[in-house]
Amino acid sequence: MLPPLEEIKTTLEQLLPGVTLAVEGIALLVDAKDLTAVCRCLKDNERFGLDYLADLTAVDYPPDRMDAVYHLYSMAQRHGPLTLKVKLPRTNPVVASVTPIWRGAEFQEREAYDLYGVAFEGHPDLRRILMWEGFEGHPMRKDYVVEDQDA
Amino acid sequence: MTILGVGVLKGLGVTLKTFLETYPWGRVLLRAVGIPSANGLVTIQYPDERQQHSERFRYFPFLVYDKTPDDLRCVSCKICEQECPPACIHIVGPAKDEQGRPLKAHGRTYPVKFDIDMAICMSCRICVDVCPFDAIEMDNQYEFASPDRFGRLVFDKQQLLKSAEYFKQIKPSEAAEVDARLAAKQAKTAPPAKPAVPPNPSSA
Amino acid sequence: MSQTELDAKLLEVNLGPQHPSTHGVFRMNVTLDGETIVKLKPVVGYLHRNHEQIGERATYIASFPFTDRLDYFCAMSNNFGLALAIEKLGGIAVSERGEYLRVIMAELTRLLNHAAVTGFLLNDMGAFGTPLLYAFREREKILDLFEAASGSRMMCNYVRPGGVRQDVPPGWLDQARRLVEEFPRFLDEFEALLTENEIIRQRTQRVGILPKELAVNASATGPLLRGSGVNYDIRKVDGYSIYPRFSFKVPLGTVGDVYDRYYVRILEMRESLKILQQALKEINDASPAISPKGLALVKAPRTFRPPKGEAYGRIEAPKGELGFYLVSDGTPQPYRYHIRAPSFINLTILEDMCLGQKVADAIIILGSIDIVMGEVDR
Amino acid sequence: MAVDQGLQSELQKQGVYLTTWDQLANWGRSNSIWPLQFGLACCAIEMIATAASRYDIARFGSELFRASPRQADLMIVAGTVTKKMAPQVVRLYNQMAEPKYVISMGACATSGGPFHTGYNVLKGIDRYIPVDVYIPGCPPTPQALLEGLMKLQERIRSRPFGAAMDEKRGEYPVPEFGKAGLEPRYNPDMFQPRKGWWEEPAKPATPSSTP
Repeated sequence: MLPPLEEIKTTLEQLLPGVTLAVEGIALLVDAKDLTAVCRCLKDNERFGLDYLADLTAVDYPPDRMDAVYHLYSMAQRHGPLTLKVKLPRTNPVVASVTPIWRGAEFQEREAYDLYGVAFEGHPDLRRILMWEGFEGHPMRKDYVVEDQDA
Repeated sequence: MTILGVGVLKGLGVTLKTFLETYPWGRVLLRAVGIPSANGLVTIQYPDERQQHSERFRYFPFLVYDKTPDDLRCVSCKICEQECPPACIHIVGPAKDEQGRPLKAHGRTYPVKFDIDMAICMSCRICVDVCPFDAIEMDNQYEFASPDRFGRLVFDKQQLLKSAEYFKQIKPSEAAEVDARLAAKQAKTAPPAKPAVPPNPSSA
Repeated sequence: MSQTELDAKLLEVNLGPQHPSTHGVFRMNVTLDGETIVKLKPVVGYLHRNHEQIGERATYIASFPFTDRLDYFCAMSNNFGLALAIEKLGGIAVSERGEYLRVIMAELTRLLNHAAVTGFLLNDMGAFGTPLLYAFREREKILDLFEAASGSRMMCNYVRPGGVRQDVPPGWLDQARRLVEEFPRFLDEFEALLTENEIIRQRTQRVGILPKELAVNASATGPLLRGSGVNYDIRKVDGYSIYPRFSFKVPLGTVGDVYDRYYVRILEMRESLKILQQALKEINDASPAISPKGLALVKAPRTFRPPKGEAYGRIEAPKGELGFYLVSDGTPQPYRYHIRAPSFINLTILEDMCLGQKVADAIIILGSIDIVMGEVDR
Repeated sequence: MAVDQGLQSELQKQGVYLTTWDQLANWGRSNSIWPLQFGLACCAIEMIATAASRYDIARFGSELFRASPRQADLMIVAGTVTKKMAPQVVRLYNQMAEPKYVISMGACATSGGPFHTGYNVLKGIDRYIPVDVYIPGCPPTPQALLEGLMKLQERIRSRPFGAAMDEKRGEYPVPEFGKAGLEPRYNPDMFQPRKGWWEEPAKPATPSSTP
């Protein structure tokens, strides 16, 4: 079974010195700069073996916070979920892409970029996926004003 | 299995079986030969023969009135307008006289206007679930195709009103449930009034 | 020959968004070298109906009719997914009979979905119409059951947190038992025509092979994943609802090609029938169809104010893992309402499976992944 | 229309059947409308169920769903028309051969349906192409679709054949993608947005009557 959050945090801090982690509710808060290292370790290390990224999305907390949320499971050891959260500035949310680690993140990151404006560095093909190319703005943000079609 | 040889025969065999299945005599023949047959579905000849829908079949809502159309159960509390997921119910509040006091018909307030935009309604029955007065129920009429979008598809109060007998006729068990609930509510509110005031036959 | 001259020979073709084989408004931007596919970029978003925005502006219960329209073949299992997530978020108990009715509805949905998908797969292969008509005949019988129980053929809006909205009418369970007895005959008939059929074997075997590691890495789920041999079925892994009470096997493919995915779906239908038989035998008539708290929610949706927090509930929908990520801030509306759609994520590896194949094979590979655009675009 | 009934019934007694060229042509045309194979969303599945064996659209002569717009003369807009899909729908309509008809099947195609509050959903396809029959319902049952098809057949039979042939609907401008929606928001010379009385700003006086 997946060890409790506190234990995961301490184990990760031993394996990856200098990484800043925190526990928030049922999620593990990871700093943006060492997301790739943590994810790589979570995937490759047998103790976790989280080889399956179930869900990746963004949550908008105006006025200044934007979260990227990852739900990780392990298909080999059949345990999970581990919820990872990355706190980002709302004005210019940039985080490393996890597509090189889990190929399943490719479309989900494009959707988070399209609807929330979170830029994923290192993504092979970061384009809008749901809205058309000329669309401006990120419609799922809390402050997005829907166009009045009858005007 | 080779397509040209056995395959073709097996395929045609299935077609023959399906053909025989849809006819009673065919089913008897199949049972005689020992091939178990499920009851096939026969095409519904639509304009002449309509599908016998189940009792709970729901399409668009309608307002229930008890005896006469102005005795409708709706007290215009607007809970359905608030809870309707696609927001297609539009009510103009309880009728008021000049001084702003709510008018009453049959002891209940009533809405001035009650429109449902049938071109937006998603037949989800949440208005029926949340209505505390069992004033709105789901109809099973589905023939509303029309070339006129704004005129014919926005139902106003008159078009929505249907009698409780009609509701009993299309949904007997649901109507029985609703009547039991209303009778229970009636019984709960009625007794305190009776002993205090001797029943006055002339009161409506 | 310089790269540009080489490119000159490549032909760019747009399959969709209006195309008979794309299962809805899905577009594949295919670059062809003759008949073989060099590049394939899926383009989605033509049916993006902003589910998540509507979900964030409606109460938890008002989102249920919208989940019917997510994967519009499997309304009941979509409701089941959202109900599970809300129960996890708000801690709502589920009544015993409600659990059984949910499992019965979810497994009936799996039957009609896999039958319809096999029909569409044959349709893409060129057997235009006939297998689809057989599959839709069986689907009609199951839709009659859904209509009798929930009131609507396709958009059932039937499952609620705490159980199901209304108990099934009397005589419904016998009708369901009769269907479950007759369904294997349809399956045997279907298999007799298809499984050893030479044309199908040539067209689908060793076509669109998905290796095991790539399937796991690309978060594929459902028959697509199990077709490649990965034993991961959320009904067994999570053991949600009352699935641990039923004994059923999880069929796995070996090679991971289109034929394996087709055959995994046929076997999954047989396993679903086993679950249905057990559930229809064990269902008890004592407890109500919905727990008291659930009934209170049906009557007054705005009274449901879950504590601050978040929950990720997931089920094994016919197409894969359908997850709902709900973040609550104490108000009747969810603060964040995200749907993890299996079809959307299963499309990630469409290109990998189609590279080097013929165009006609790409259409079958798309058919074997089984996507529904309402769920892809949400 | 042109033949008075008395004469026709008299002659029928002697076994002479009179008809007009219009009736014959319209009888043929109305009973062989080929729809375009064009499904958008959930309504498309009900459309396929209508084409399947239980509700059998073939009894109305419309079982042949043509994949290419060149060979279709009826477009059943079955499902939600999003802003990203609207230009394609109008382009397909322009490519169809005259005389062409449109059935707007379901709440979404008629008015945006349950999703009309969204940022990516067009509030009804009649903003860009003329619609002959609206079928409400979400989704309309197969029999409601058949009733809509019958209504369309009546409209075809009611017009003289020559007039139908001359009435060229021509090209409709294809909307472009703008910053937040489509440019133009609707085709002004064929659609006027009509707000329901509940959408107008609340007037201090008593609310105006229904439009």
